[in-house]
Amino acid sequence: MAKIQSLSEAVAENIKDGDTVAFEGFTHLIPHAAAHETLRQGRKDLTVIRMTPDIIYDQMIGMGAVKKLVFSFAGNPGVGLLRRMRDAVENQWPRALEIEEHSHAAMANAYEAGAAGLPCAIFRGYRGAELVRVNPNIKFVNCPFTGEELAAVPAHRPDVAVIHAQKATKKGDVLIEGITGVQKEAVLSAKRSIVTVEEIVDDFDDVHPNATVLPCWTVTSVAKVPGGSHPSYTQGYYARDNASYLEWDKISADREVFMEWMREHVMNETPEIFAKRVAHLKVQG
Amino acid sequence: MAKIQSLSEAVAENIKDGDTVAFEGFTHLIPHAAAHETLRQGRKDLTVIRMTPDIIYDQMIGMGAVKKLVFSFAGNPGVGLLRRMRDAVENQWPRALEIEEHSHAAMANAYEAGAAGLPCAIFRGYRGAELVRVNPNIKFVNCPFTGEELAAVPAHRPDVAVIHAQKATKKGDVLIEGITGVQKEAVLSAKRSIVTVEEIVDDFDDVHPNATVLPCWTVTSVAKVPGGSHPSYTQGYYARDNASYLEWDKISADREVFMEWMREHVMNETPEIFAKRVAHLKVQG
Amino acid sequence: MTNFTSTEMMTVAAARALKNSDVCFVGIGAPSAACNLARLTHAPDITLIYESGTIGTAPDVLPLSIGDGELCDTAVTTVSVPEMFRYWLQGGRITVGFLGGAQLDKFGNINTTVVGDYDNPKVRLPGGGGAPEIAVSCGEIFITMKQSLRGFVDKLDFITSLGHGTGGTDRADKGVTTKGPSRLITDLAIWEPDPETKEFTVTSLHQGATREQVAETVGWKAKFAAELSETPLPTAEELEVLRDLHARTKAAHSGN
Amino acid sequence: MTNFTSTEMMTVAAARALKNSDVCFVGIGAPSAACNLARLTHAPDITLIYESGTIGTAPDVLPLSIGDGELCDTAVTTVSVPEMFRYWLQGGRITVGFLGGAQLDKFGNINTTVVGDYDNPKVRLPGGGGAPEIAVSCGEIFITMKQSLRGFVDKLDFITSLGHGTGGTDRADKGVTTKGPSRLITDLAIWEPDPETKEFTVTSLHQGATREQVAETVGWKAKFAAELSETPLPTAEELEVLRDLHARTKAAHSGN
Repeated sequence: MAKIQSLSEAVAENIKDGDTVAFEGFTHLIPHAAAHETLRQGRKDLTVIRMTPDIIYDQMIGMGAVKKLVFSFAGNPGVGLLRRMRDAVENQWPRALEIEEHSHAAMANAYEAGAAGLPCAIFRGYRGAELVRVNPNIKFVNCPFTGEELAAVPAHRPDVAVIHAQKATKKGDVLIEGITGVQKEAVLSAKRSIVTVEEIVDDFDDVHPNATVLPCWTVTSVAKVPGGSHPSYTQGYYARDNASYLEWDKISADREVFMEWMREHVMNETPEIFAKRVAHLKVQG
Repeated sequence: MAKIQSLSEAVAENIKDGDTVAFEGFTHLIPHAAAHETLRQGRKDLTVIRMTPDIIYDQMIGMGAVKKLVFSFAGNPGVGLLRRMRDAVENQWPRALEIEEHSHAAMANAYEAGAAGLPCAIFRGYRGAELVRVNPNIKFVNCPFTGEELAAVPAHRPDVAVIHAQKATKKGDVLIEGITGVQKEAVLSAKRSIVTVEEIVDDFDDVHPNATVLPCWTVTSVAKVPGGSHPSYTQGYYARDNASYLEWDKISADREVFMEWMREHVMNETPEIFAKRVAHLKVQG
Repeated sequence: MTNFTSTEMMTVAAARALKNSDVCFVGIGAPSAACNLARLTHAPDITLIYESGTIGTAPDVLPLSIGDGELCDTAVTTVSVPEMFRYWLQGGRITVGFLGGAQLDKFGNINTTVVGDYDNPKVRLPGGGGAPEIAVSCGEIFITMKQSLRGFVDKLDFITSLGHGTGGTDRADKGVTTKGPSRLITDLAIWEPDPETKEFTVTSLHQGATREQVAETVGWKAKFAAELSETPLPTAEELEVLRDLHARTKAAHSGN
Repeated sequence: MTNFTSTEMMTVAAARALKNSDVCFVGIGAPSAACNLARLTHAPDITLIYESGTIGTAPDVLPLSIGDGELCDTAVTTVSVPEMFRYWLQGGRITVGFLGGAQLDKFGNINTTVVGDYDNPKVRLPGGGGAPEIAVSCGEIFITMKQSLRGFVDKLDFITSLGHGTGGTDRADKGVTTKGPSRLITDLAIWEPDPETKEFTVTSLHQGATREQVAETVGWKAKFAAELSETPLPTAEELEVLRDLHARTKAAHSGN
């Protein structure tokens, strides 16, 4: 049964040094506040999984919190490369970074298989693609009926999944609307989960019967953090802060500038700042 | 791009003798009108697929239209056995019936794999279950990472999927709400599809962004048949006609009574009758 | 104490075995009544899941089918059937699954497929439906069936779903890690598997039922626990809630 | 005829290659502009799909990312990302996929992974994302890239996604049944694979581009078709619609 608690408590109780953690979000609903809280609490040696690592993983890698990255597309969406990640891969700064690299299809299927309790995912993939050479976690099996060769990857089974969503009920049921990405699968594939939400409501009586809802007993921890996905967006609440994504390209270009920015905007801040950051981006209801 | 046409045209253009057809619906939204039209048009030697064959397949089997049944649970829901199907299996009346029998999990996974364009579905199933002995379409593969043995079944790839849904737009986009069963997967796994709907509307602008919608270019044919799932129900339109399910137990108990009932209520009727059949079952909006 | 039927005793005994934290895969009939009785008495937060895709339902009346509209209307969410079988059942999220069938053996294996030979059956039954995977994917299985020589047989005509197989470690030897049938609740008694042999053993007799009655209505030599309890009687509240539920159900379903 | 840039020519040429009945898997940048230009001109019913899960979108402005809110707001439906890759891409429903990358070879193989050695890269690029499966699951692939010696290379540092492999029947030999790269649209020309060798061959030159320019900006010996066309110029309508789209986009995205 989900605990409704502060983000600080949720991170302290659920994320341990050395854990495998999936902070998921597909452009929409990226859990920035939870990633920042994880950095403030000094977590280290994390293996982080994500289809589209962007600013938050650039920040976590740049701060030296990450031992290994499992991913399929590492970019600053609509802007360019991830400079802190490049620095770690190319120059081992601030530490060496192990990488396990997949395609989007493989990652999505691996979450799906994890949610489905399977040890692996089978899909038609990786034909003629060179990742097969460098990633030992890509294998092939034959369809026992047609003989067709199909790709296989291990299911994702993170220790913790961390996502941001629109709403939770007081019991801890969670509603995700719009571009839902792989967040439901990430939570269902994980041993524990933290969900930050814009608001907590009495019930979901007015919600569509087939909307994406995670029942309270599938979620470990719910924390209310308005604006918690900034500079990503939350459909129905606030728009994407495109300027911040552009700004990140400059901040992340220099180690000193990056460290100073992180000290000021992450390490010395609290989750409450996120509500202020989205004030000018509010969507008209 | 979906054609919007009469049910009679839709069946004539899409269902051929000898085809493999999935009339799907999971208690909710069972496409009775389309099955009756198929019988009226004299289709024969059909292979019919369905997780939960109930009255419509009992009718099709009893009328001799079915060569083979692929299924996982054949019962009159909440009432008892399917008497026409029993007569065919036990006494070959009116003809012998081939059966390919699966579990629900296998059937659901086989539709899912069909929709996903895969040749087979892999799942954790059939352990210690004797269907493995009598169904050669159940095989096993090993996970290439853990060695775990997993069940495999061929994907469903019907020639035609037939479903009933709440609404279509004038372009032919289809909306399914409530208990959606395997209907989306059935349509996406099939070469052609027929969807009967309660009403045709201008657009789905007021529909939830994550509602179950089949875009018009994934559907072959849309026919407006109000009441078309009776005595099954359509959420938001009319309730289940429980009395008809009870009555079927009596009608189907005797070959003569069955044949006479079919002549009167199916063979000599038109799809327009369905609107009248649900008049007393309407749901208050 | 009011009078009660053996079916009511069976339903009440099954309901009591459920905990507030359980997530149940519910079938139609006795399991549905037991699960909803538990929800309306000692287990208000119990999660009821029907294989039609409805998760966390709280129907006011018992459904006639596993896909009634009220299950969807009162559910926390309704998912597709492939998702139900992949994420929810196979995903290992169900703590208790209910099964019953035409034939049961002493190890909790069940037949709902055929009476007689598979290819030339005497009676073609509905088939397994969800049972083959419910039997192995749920944390544990409760079986509710009325005792009879026709149903409780020494050897099944067909093994639709696995219980404890041939007993002992056979279930685990087949690679199944879940507990399997942990409780058999009949109209006469409660049976539990012997820790070693996994054979169902009577652990509690319902009021009025005798060892002889129990032994005469099963097709194998019934075993009894050294210390045999008497099943606590249904309480007045349990009977009232159960009868109200059935009355509401009858009124609703004959209303059409 | 007004003036236009080579990027505009490239976008217009890509847009024209799309049919009203196409179902396109759209990437950000040039493909997004081309697909939406097609939708706003000759192909009003074209279906645009972004890998974030949005199906049948009709954005008023170009998205900055593949998951912008407007894509969802204007979509026929929005599905989960696993469903997008399973039912829609792998399901074979996409007629045209767009790809581009840091490096391209003459057979349409693409690198978006690393410059240099994989384990010790000179430049760590973003990686493949959807490309490895887009390349093999879509009916055909259009590639849009500006020509340069850095990008059009004789040998890729890494094969992120398959084009025609080593040419000839190599793609089919790998068990891939889709057409692969059928068109390469650059700022200078349109290239199509030779029917036999599958090597990209220039079939049409854009206005003002010369054979020499084309040959000097690729890292292999460029082949030219026997009959070389001149790409029809952008029409006034195409340019107006494209420029309006970019102007709306700029206004919307700087508005915050």
